Amino acid sequence: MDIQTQEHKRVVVVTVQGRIDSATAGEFEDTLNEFTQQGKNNIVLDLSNVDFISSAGLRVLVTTRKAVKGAGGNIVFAGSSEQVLETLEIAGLDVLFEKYSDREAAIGSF
Amino acid sequence: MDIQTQEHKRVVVVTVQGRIDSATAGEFEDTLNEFTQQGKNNIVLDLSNVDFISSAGLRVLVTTRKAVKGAGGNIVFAGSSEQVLETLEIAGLDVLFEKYSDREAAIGSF
Amino acid sequence: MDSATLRIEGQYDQLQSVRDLINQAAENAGFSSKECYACQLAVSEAVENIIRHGYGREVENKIQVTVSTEPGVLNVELTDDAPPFNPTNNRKERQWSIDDPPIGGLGIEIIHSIMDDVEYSRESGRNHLSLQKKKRASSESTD
Amino acid sequence: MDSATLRIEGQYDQLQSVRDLINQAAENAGFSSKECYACQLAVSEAVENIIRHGYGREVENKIQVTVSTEPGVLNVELTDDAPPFNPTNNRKERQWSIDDPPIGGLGIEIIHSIMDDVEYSRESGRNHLSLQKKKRASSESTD
Ligand SMILES: Nc1ncnc2c1ncn2[C@@H]1O[C@H](COP(=O)(O)OP(=O)(O)O)[C@@H](O)[C@H]1O
Ligand SMILES: Nc1ncnc2c1ncn2[C@@H]1O[C@H](COP(=O)(O)OP(=O)(O)O)[C@@H](O)[C@H]1O
Repeated sequence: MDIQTQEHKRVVVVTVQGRIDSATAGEFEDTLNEFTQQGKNNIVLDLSNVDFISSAGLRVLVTTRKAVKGAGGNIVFAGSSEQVLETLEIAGLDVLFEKYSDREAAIGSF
Repeated sequence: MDIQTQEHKRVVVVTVQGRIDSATAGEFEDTLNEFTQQGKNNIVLDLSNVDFISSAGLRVLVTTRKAVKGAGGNIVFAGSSEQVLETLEIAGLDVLFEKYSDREAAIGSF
Repeated sequence: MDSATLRIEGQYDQLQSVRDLINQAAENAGFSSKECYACQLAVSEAVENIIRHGYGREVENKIQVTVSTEPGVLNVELTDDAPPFNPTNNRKERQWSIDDPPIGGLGIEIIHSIMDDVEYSRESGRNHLSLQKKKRASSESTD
Repeated sequence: MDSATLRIEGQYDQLQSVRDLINQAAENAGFSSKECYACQLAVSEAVENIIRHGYGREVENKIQVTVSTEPGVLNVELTDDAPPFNPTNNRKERQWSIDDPPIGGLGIEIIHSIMDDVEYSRESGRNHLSLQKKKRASSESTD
């Protein structure tokens, strides 16, 4: 798993490549926590190059969503792979995340 | 000249292709005015495919900048062609506009 | 019937080789790419659970993965030495709203929703989890 | 010395053919692409002014554009029948701040800052504007 982050004025963009499972979910969570702890609660996630995500990753998504929503922010998707969508759908959690076609639209949603 | 517009929550993106001179500056101005008259004063301009701009175009940029700044907004560039930069430089107006490397960064600047 | 067995250390860095094995087997069984992905997900969830909850931490405890296929059918058997745990018990119906989604407890539900058959047995001090999936007829045309 | 003449209607849709002519000539003169662009810009400004301010509106009034080149030098002469206007007069030094940038009056300044020589004459009821640019030695390596 590879994580890149980009901070805009009001929005942070987190781009993940590779696999999010129990081996990597911790690092994913740390990255997101760092932002939320700084009060950066508008998060765009670009998961278009994530080729596997298990519930360990979903857990991070759901807890982060709870944290940022509680702080008046949101976490939205800017493109996600078929695989990410499939896992979300199987888990019945796809309704939780607004999905935008690209990073531009996702950043613009805030 | 070809104009495309995209409205995000707080930011509008105006993408121009072709030439901005006295033949086309009016249409360019109309597009921008339509937004400012609706109180949409955060404007991202993508001029990366503009291959000519004369002072007729600069005039539109400067008047729009004045209008949006007066209303608490801004007009910034998301990528601009060599030619646009050259005209701005020759006119000594390049300092007026914040320039971002891409649309994402420009949208994120608001 | 084709079959293969993989023995891994109970460590997260082994997960991908398990998923690769499952993917290959599911392809051999003629599954669609969506079904192949789902099988990988279900088995990954089960193995991640064994490592996290069964062995409790990332120590060197073995997990055995046996896959066997016949056309349209994938069977996976997972065996571990951790304390007994039966994931077919204790499934609670969950009610949740978009404002209060579940934080945990997704793994077992994912396994059950993907697999057609989930069976557990405890034999000779080991957990045996058998997972079976059959190819959906309807998915042939969509993938 | 090469030269070419173009007669256009004083309408904005003719601007691009003027710029194409200038670009071609500037290339022939051995100008860098940056210099070629600047020449197009200067001449476009002058022609746009003739149409907008000279003829006052987009009517069918002719403008004649003559370009001539020799290595490293571009000469452009613009002729029109509009009322007299001398763009080398009345140039006011501008002081402006980033908070109050100029809205108009850019065209003539652009012409002067690009061209090395700008000369105006009124002959037989016509405006003649002569623009000359010489290739910069220093720009040869950068473009
Ligand atoms: N292999 C296992 N060994 C022991 N306990 C397990 C095992 N798998 C699951 N569990 C228990 O079942 C619970 C639910 O598991 P699961 O649905 O995967 O969600 P989560 O792992 O997010 O808690 C776990 O919290 C754990 O207490
Ligand atoms: N060809 C022309 N004929 C008549 N008046 C002109 C001509 N060119 C320029 N002018 C006058 O000079 C002024 C400054 O011109 P310019 O620097 O191009 O800026 P702008 O066109 O934005 O006003 C014009 O507003 C106009 O009054």
